[in-house]
Amino acid sequence: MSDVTTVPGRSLVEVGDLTVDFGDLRAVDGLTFRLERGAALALVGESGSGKSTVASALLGLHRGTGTRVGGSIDVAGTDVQEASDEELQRLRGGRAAMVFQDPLSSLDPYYAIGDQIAEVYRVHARASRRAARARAVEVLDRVGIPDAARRSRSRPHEFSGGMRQRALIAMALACEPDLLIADEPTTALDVTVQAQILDLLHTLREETGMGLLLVTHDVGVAAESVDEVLVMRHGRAVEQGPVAEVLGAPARTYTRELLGAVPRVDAPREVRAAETVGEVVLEATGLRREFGRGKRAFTAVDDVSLTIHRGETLGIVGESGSGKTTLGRMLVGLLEPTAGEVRYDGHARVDVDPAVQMVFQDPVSSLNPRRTVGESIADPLRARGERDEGRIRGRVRELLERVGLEAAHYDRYPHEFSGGQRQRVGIARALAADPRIIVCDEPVSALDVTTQAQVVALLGELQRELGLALVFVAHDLAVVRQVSDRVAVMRRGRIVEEGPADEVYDNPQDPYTKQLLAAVPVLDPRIAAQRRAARRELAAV
Amino acid sequence: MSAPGASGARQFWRRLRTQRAALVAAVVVALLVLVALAAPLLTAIEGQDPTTYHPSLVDSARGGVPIGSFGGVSADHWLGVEPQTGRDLFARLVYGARVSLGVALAATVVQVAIGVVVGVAAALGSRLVDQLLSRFTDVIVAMPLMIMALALLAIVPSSFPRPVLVALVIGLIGWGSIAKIVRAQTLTLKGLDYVAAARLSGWGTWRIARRELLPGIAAPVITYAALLVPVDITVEAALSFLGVGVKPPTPSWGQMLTAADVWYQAAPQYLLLPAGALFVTVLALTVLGDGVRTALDPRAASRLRVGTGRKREAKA
Amino acid sequence: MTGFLARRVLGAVITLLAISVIVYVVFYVTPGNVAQITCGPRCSPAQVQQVAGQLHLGDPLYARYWDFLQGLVAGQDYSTGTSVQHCSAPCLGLSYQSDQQVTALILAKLPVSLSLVFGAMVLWLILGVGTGVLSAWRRGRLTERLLTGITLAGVATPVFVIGLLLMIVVCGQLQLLPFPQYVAFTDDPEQWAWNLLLPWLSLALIEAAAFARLTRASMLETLAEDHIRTFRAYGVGERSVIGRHALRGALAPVIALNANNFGSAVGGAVLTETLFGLPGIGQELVHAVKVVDLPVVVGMVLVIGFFVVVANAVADLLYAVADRRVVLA
Amino acid sequence: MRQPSVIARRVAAASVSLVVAAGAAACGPEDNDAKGSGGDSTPHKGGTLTVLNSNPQQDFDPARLYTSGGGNVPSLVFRTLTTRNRENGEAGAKVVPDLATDTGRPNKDATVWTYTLKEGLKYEDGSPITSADIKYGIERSFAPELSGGAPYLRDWLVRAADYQGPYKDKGDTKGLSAIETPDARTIVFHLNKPEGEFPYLATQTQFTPVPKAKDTGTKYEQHPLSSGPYKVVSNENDGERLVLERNTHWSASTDAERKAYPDKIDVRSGLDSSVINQRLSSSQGADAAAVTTDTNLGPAELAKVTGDKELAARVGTGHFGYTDYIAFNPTIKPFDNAQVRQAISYAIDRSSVVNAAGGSALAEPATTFLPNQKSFGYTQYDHFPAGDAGDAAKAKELLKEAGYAKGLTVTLTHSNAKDFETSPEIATAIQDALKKAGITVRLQGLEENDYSDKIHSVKSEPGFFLAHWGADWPSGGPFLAPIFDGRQIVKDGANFNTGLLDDKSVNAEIDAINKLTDLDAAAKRWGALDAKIGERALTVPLFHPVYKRLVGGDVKNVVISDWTGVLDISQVAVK
Repeated sequence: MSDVTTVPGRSLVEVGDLTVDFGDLRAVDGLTFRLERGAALALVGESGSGKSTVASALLGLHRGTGTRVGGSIDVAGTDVQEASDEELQRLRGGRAAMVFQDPLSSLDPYYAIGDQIAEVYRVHARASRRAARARAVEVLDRVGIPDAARRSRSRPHEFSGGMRQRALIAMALACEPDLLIADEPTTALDVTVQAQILDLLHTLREETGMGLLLVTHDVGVAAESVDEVLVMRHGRAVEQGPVAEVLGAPARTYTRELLGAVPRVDAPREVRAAETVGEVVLEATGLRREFGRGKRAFTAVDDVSLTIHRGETLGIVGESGSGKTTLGRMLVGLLEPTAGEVRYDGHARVDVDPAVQMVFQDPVSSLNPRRTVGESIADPLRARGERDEGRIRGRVRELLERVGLEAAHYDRYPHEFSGGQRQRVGIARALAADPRIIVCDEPVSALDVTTQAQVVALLGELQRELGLALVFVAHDLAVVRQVSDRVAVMRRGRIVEEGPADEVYDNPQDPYTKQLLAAVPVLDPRIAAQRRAARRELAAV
Repeated sequence: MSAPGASGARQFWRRLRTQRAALVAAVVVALLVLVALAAPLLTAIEGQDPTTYHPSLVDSARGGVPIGSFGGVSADHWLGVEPQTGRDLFARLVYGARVSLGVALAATVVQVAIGVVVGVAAALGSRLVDQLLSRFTDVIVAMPLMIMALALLAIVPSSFPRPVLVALVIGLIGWGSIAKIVRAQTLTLKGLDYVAAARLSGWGTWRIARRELLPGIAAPVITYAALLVPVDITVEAALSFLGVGVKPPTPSWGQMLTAADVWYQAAPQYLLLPAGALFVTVLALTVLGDGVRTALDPRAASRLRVGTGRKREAKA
Repeated sequence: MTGFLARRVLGAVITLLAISVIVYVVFYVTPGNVAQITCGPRCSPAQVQQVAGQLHLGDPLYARYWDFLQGLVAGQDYSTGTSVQHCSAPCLGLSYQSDQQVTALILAKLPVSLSLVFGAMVLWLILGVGTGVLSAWRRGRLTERLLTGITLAGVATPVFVIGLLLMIVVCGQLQLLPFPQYVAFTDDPEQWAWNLLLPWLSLALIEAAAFARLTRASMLETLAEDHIRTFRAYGVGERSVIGRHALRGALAPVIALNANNFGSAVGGAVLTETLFGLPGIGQELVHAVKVVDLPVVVGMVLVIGFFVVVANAVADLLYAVADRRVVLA
Repeated sequence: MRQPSVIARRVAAASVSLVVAAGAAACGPEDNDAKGSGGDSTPHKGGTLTVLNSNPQQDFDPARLYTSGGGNVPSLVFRTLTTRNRENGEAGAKVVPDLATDTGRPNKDATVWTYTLKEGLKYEDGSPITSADIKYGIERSFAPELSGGAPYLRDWLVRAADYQGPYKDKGDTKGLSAIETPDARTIVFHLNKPEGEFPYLATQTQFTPVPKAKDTGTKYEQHPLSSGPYKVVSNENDGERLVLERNTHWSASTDAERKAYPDKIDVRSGLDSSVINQRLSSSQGADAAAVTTDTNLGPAELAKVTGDKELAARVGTGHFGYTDYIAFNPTIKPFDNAQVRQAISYAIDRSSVVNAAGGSALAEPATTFLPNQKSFGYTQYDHFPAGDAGDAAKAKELLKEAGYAKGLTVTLTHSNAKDFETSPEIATAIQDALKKAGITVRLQGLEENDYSDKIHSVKSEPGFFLAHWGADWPSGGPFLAPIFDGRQIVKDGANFNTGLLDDKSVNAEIDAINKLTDLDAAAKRWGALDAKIGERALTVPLFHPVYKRLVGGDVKNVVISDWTGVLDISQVAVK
């Protein structure tokens, strides 16, 4: 950490003793850092660490919102704290541009992408409408949008997620800024697309020499992209230094915990205590599901067959739109298959069955906000016909404790819990039905990495204890490897590869599986650089 | 996203309390309800009733304009008397509050009840049920409300209590939009994971609708209902204007307004009193409705801030 | 697109047929001896019988409805006493009271109602959306509270009070405008506008409030969206952010509400038409209801229903044009 | 008696039953003098007269109109055999010749009436008016397609009861055998009983000539062929806007009654009554030359006008033979008991009823059923004197005698139509007044159509309700006979004898008076008959409305007769 107040104008970004208060809440507390011209710094932290708040503060975006910002901020020679509104406007987009997390919602849905970029360009450069439009096409072409002139007339919804993020980056490039602030630029993207975007950022940085401030929760993403890293927690800096140092030999406990919790795609799963794979409990044959009618019909899941044995975990991995969630919902009976059947314990299943439960992705929407968690957990008991209040309460308390919560939490409401706790409640509810199979649909993707590890561990424990069969649906290859005995890789509604987890990961057969694995960011910056080079070669061929 | 119900009762009050305008409006509404309830008491204190004629207090030769200044204001008649009849205006105004508020509230209850049942049934029913109910809702929405009210009010025998009838008719023809809202909201909720979880628990549709969905649509319904009440008050007034509202001698504000609008020059207070009462009521109810919405929907809170003094919710 | 249109047309036809059935049933049970009203109060029982026979009032409900449908599809012949005339399809029948073709009656009244509603719509959009934008921009400040108060005053005052007061003050006391009296647009566009100004204003003042509130709410919602943050973060000025991006995003619900209100206002402007003596659909309809003139009521209600249905379809189209993400279904 | 337009109206004593009708002119001349002060009060030809009305001039077909004395606007286009005398006040209640040379020549027992047409009468197209056209005009009024007129022709003409008009019997060219046209200028009517008042009937528009060749049935109303000083130039939306211009083939020399000063008459309707009065009082632009034929000043406007001299000078006051009353159905308990009916008569508070009807300037308290005008044979009587505020003591006494010492609860039926004489306002005034006499009144407000059906049906007639009656012509005959003649009780249709009175002596007296062709003598006997019937307390007369109407600032020569009670358009000048 820097010990002196910085002289304005020398570095690209100089932040001294930054504090940000939202009312009573201090989001950023005494943060000091600097970013040199052409360098790249990552702010890494879990949710609530204040990293995005810092990014906004750099462009003075808190102005006029009632938020109090203290300390000094100097960006590309502009004193953000003291600057007039006009100066700030010149800074924003002109010398420092920002790329946001969700590229769909970050673009105006009503205007063509080229027009939006041109509009921004004209704010900063005296250019005619026509010239601005030409510039938009130029930068779109620069970020790798094919047929840029034509595509510049498209609206955001006509672009894919990756293209939209490229477009946002193009907007940032339009005025040739000195600094690019990227706030979780790849979080909403699939892993293969993420790799492409990160590569693009890297290339652009090499070519234009602009500085990059990357805000991310994903240590792997940081490892791939920056020179220096600043780990944040609760609004304070935990550790700061060159990326290889911090990630390779963390000095602080928190950093170590953080790194330890990150699942690794290259690490083989720990050997199980007992290989208790038993009889087939669920069998799906020729599952197919179509949505829509007529011309707009599309097949989400196409001819998928699976078997799940007692006590084993089947991982289903795939990118967005691969049909994995639809498959999961068909397995539990929430969706009718268009064709094929699901056999449970040897007989065809008609409707939902309490013995097949589900743990949902979104811990917010999976619990009724108006009912106490105890009541939600008690649902399967009551539905089964249990009337004895004492017994119900007793069982629910038992379950709460089993998933690592307190028995006294019975009467609390979901909003009083954190995301990880809510996911535990969801697990307890599934357990209340005495299930034999639990389908987990992205159970940890909304959670911070440390919480993620705890929930994954809990699921593993429960499986061993109760002999449950688990179906683990996720997009995160590393997590899936961590938990699964067998893995099925899905693409466009079909299973392209299936087999024991280590086999699939270490020796992928299908080209798609290979591509997926190659895109996963790794924690070692040197390996990351090699892999980037390899990807570039692959693309060049 | 979704609003807290029972769990958020405390939060609801806390959020409502922070809005000064809504609080003032709530106090005004409470006062109005109190006045309406206490109408017999208040008129007893004044020593008048809303139906007794006082021919001696109006100037028969001049069309029955009240004798005396400010429309015949006196110690006996606090707000003066009605032209032509000499009936006490204060008494008519407070009794009118009963009818106007009562009819509007009852009509709103009917609208909400039908709207919720139709909306939920359409959202949860089969494709056919949904099609039928949605089409029916379209039909109701496409019918001219006033015209159907005119026709319906003419059909029902006059022995049927009129205020109840007016409330029923307004309710029966005005539920279309609420049904649409409820249907949309139910469809949204239906897609939420906790409803799926309830299904997996083994509950049936009815139980899920009652336990999981109804509380979820309560917030938008309450909000919409709060804004419907003032609309229904003006509908009652409009029906009176067309001659099919509540019948004399029962006073209602709409009826008073209708009778009074020609008196704007000869006896201005006769028009200003019901107009003012209606204005204050509608204003208070609308502001309160906005406040309720803000308090029920925290997301709306950030965009629909009424007044100042609210802290912006922390967002990290 | 063709599919959308086909579905919409089919839906509209079903809706309108359902409306006509409801109207037939409701008016079948409405009290009032139609033949006696048509014939005159001093008509003898024999004369009333003759009139009833002429109007087919004795036929059962389904037969009368069937006749109505036939007229709609194939037209119908009728006698004036001295000659036989043809009412060509779609024939909505003849008024019991005036013996005029309902279609002719509608064609005569419709321009008045449409003039009133179209003009008022322009005004309420300007007033409502303008107020909404201003109060979203100036939220929390005095301007906003003032504007909120004014628009609420619009909601809280019945049209017959606003209209009458406007007329007294503007036409009676200040004598700025003549007392409104409908002049056809085709006769004299200038007089048409001057005469309709007050009715437009009265109707618009009532409706503007809803639009102001909606625009404001939806502007604030849009202003909280991510893409607004993007443009702010790129130094785009507040004027452009609000006027170009936030307003555009906020327009969709406004379009929907406008369609809804336009449709219902065609028939719902009864009070305004009555007050200003504009011979429009609403006024005629109220009259027809009172004299139980079933063919006129059915015809007019169908026209109003038609406008509601069309307005909603147009809104959906506009919606899709404004926001190409929307799929027409 | 034609029902009022059913459009809800806002001014308390809005226009009355007849299409043009209403009002009478006790103080007409005074008003004229007051207006003369500004300058030249002599009327001149020219200009455009605007008529601002609330009700459209619907059914502008002489067969369909129900008028008293030929109506106001219709009388500009339709000439009839006889017409009303266009003079102020009482003189205006007389019948005078119009197309005919005299008011009719009766045979000895007044069952045959002969008329001779003036010479040189022409339609707007220049073709001559013949007696056959008058016969045809009457015949077509019998067609069910053209219903709407008064019932007298059907009741009085021989063999007319089942006649269905000329459209039905296309083969039969003779038509109504009761009417003979021996030559083109003579027309003879054969009646089935003596009717001394036939000249009055001949003022109605059914006596307008209609040439058979020009008859277009129900479409005739679009452009009826004019025989009067004005012809129809345009008729928009079924009489909503009617523009009349001079008929050049009309000659003042054949028409002593119509002055026809303005060149053009523009009738606009569908206006709100308060707007009409506001416009007339502002009197700007074309409104300065405007009048109304159907909208009275309401009480609120009256309160304003009386304080303004300029406005007050522009108010015309008129009386039209009209009575608002309470009707009893003596077949329903407790109204079968005459003492109960009398008690209610005593208890009535006419001052509050009059106030509810608009105050003393708009309503005069009535104790007689006949209107208080000489032509009706008005004879003052007050059999159950209630004073101004009602005699509650006397009423209680009578109730006690009738066995209702502890009070009585009755239901008063009225129409829900706003601001009409049978309206809720009047009903509540009665409710309030009867309370003092220990009578609890429940109000039963019915929608207009329902009300009209119920009170005019022998089967469903309520026991105690509000009613009103107006004159078809200013005489006691059409005022008393439909209400009290036992032979006019209609069992299966619209019945107006609501008291269901069928008394031989009353019936005989009605027949006897009808034989008289001396109308003054007849009037006296109508008055006596009214006083006699009044003793039975079958009705409680409440008030006679007074009509006050504004005219624009440039309007001259306002003539208001006791026949119509409103200014006569044919006399008005705007230059």
